[in-house]
Amino acid sequence: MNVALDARQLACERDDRWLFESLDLHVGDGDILRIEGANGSGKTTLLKMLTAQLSPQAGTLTWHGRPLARARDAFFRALLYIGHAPGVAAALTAEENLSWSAAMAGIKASPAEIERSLAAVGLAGFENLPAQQLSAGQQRRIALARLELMKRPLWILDEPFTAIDRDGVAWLERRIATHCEEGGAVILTTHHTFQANDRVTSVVLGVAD
Amino acid sequence: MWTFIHKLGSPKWCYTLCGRLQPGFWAAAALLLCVGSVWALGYSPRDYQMGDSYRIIYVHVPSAILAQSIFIAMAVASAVLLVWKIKVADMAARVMAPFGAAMTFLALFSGSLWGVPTWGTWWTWDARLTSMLIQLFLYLGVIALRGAFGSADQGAKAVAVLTLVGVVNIPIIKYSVVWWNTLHQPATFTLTQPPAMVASMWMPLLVMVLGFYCFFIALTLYRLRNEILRRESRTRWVQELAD
Amino acid sequence: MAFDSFSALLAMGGYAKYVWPAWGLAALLLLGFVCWARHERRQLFEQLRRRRRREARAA
Amino acid sequence: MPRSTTGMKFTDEERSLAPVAGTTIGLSAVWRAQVKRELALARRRGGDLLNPLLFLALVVVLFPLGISPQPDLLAEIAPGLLWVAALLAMLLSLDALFRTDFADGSLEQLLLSPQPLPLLCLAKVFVHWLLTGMPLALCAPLMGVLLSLPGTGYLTLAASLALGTASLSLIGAIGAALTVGLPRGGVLLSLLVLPLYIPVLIFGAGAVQAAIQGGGTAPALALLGALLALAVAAAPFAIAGALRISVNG
Repeated sequence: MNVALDARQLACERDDRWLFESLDLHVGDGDILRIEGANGSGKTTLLKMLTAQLSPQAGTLTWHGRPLARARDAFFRALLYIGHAPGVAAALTAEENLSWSAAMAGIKASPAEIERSLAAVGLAGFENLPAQQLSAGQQRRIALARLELMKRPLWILDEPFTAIDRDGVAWLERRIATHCEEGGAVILTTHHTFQANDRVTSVVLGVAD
Repeated sequence: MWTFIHKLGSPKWCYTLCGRLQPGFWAAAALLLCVGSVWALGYSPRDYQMGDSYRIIYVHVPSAILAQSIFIAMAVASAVLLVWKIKVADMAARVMAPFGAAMTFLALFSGSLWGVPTWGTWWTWDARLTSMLIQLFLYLGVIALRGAFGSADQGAKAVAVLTLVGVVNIPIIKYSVVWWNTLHQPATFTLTQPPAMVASMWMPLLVMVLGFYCFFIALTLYRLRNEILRRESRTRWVQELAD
Repeated sequence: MAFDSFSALLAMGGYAKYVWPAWGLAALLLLGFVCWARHERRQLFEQLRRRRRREARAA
Repeated sequence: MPRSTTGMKFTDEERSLAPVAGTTIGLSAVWRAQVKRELALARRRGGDLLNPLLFLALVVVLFPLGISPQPDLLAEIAPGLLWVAALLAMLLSLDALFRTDFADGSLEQLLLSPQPLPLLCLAKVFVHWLLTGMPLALCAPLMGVLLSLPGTGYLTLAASLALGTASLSLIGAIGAALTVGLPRGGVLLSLLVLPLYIPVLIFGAGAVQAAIQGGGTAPALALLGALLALAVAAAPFAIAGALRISVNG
């Protein structure tokens, strides 16, 4: 089993306001979990909890049965996160960005592997250009190239479909599907509707009071 | 001990406890401050060297002691917040900061007033006054940082980190300022160590120090209750309290 | 008693203009904090009551 | 994405999700990667590197103009003046330390990496010192000439600045990490950090003064070293904690 992230009776209070309460989640191999909700409903906060950045005020979060806060190291080694800001330094080239990402993940990536992953997201030939000379969509693709470069079972993606074109959306959708077929799992926030809807479970965060 | 800490973490329980402790501290503060003032101003003997100007120390010393104690108390509260994530600790730290800054200012003001008859100048770069001035800036930094954050929870944690960094630095700052002071002006005589005070002089001082402490505790309890109500205003028990 | 008369107490042996401002500021600060805290509390209850009324009307 | 790449075939081994043995790297490699990235970023920004030095030079020029060009008066205030100017130059360069990383999401990636965050922070601060503190330490003696600093002070000035600016970088980084999420953190940063800089200033300027007066510089330099040791041991954890607070709330 690659992925086993469980939440029981999760609750979140921010600035003396309850954003959500008694939330139960299970993410296992092959699952796609989609988090929906209006602005301010706590999507970002939930993602921060699921990435072990914030501890829940109530309820438990476990990774393979161990409390997430204690299993952080193992969890981070299984996690690939692409946030709202893609984490691509504008002054660095695509290649430099990816080799830094790989090092931070603790992976040795050869230039050939980086080139291959950039080619997979359609950035062949752009390896040595500073990211600031690329379009916003291309910068996001540099971030998405991490999905090819690193083999991580759990992907957590915050609005991954923004700023990329229709081909890119189709590619990413297929990539997510193959990732799940191979036994990975994906948690994402998006307004995008998937074509193959059967794998996707949705959590809708209501406006809690 | 553990259950006590966890009970303290419950705002409602803490609110009741503060309410119960409060009157005693107010009474003690009023009594000690009145007795101390009359004693210090009217009955303690005149200093043969400094004359009646020395009566400033009955304000200066308690405020200087409080200025330091309050920062340490804030640091303890900050550590409790960061380690046990107890919100009441942050509320206490928040409530203490303005009073701490005020006490630091009072210590500076009274010290500088004392400087005129003693050194003939409003300000001298005495080691004690200098480190007190730096401490005032630390207090103001803590208050300003809290004000800069829109989110109360985030601000609380940031302020806690700054307070802890500050409390580690205070002894270093003090030491460095003393070192600097001896480098530049060989020690004349320092502000708060008048040559061997007699009992009739230091007894009222002790009373004043205790009075200031009691006042600080009473005020903190009172304002902590306010802060709890403000932060918990959405809960039912607070709303029922309002009726 | 260290002073012979009340006016001698006020004169503070010639140091009145240093001693009294220091004590005055101390008294001012302590009383000021008490007033501030009381004002804070009254305003808070005012707010709570106002909210309570608003919610009662809404319900 | 181009059609040609989407059909790319990966072998089963490459598709395996379990971490493959032998491809993980050690902490020293992580350190090197972080330092390399910071150096590359600094190289691309280029001009920013000169700014603290220009600032130092300008401040130093202001003083003779503002006070008097008398050599003996300048010589007397030179140690403190050079130290204060260098300290302010460090302070000004701090606000940018985490700001772009925060904005582009790199900081979030750092927090979510399995590598120890204090080590990564230390690497960032190390590069900041290397590119700001070190050049200041090397250039300050040149500025000393303008202020007719006595000959015995130059070496101590450079040494005390090299030691002291490292502490300044570390302490300042805590403030920068606390204010990185605030829209106008710059002024606040100075208010938070300057009081904490005072011991470094006192010992640093004290060392230079002692050198000029012919006293022993060892005590002051040793104290600077002690401060640095304390800062290296404690500050990375405070920086890491502050960054977590700023990014996650």
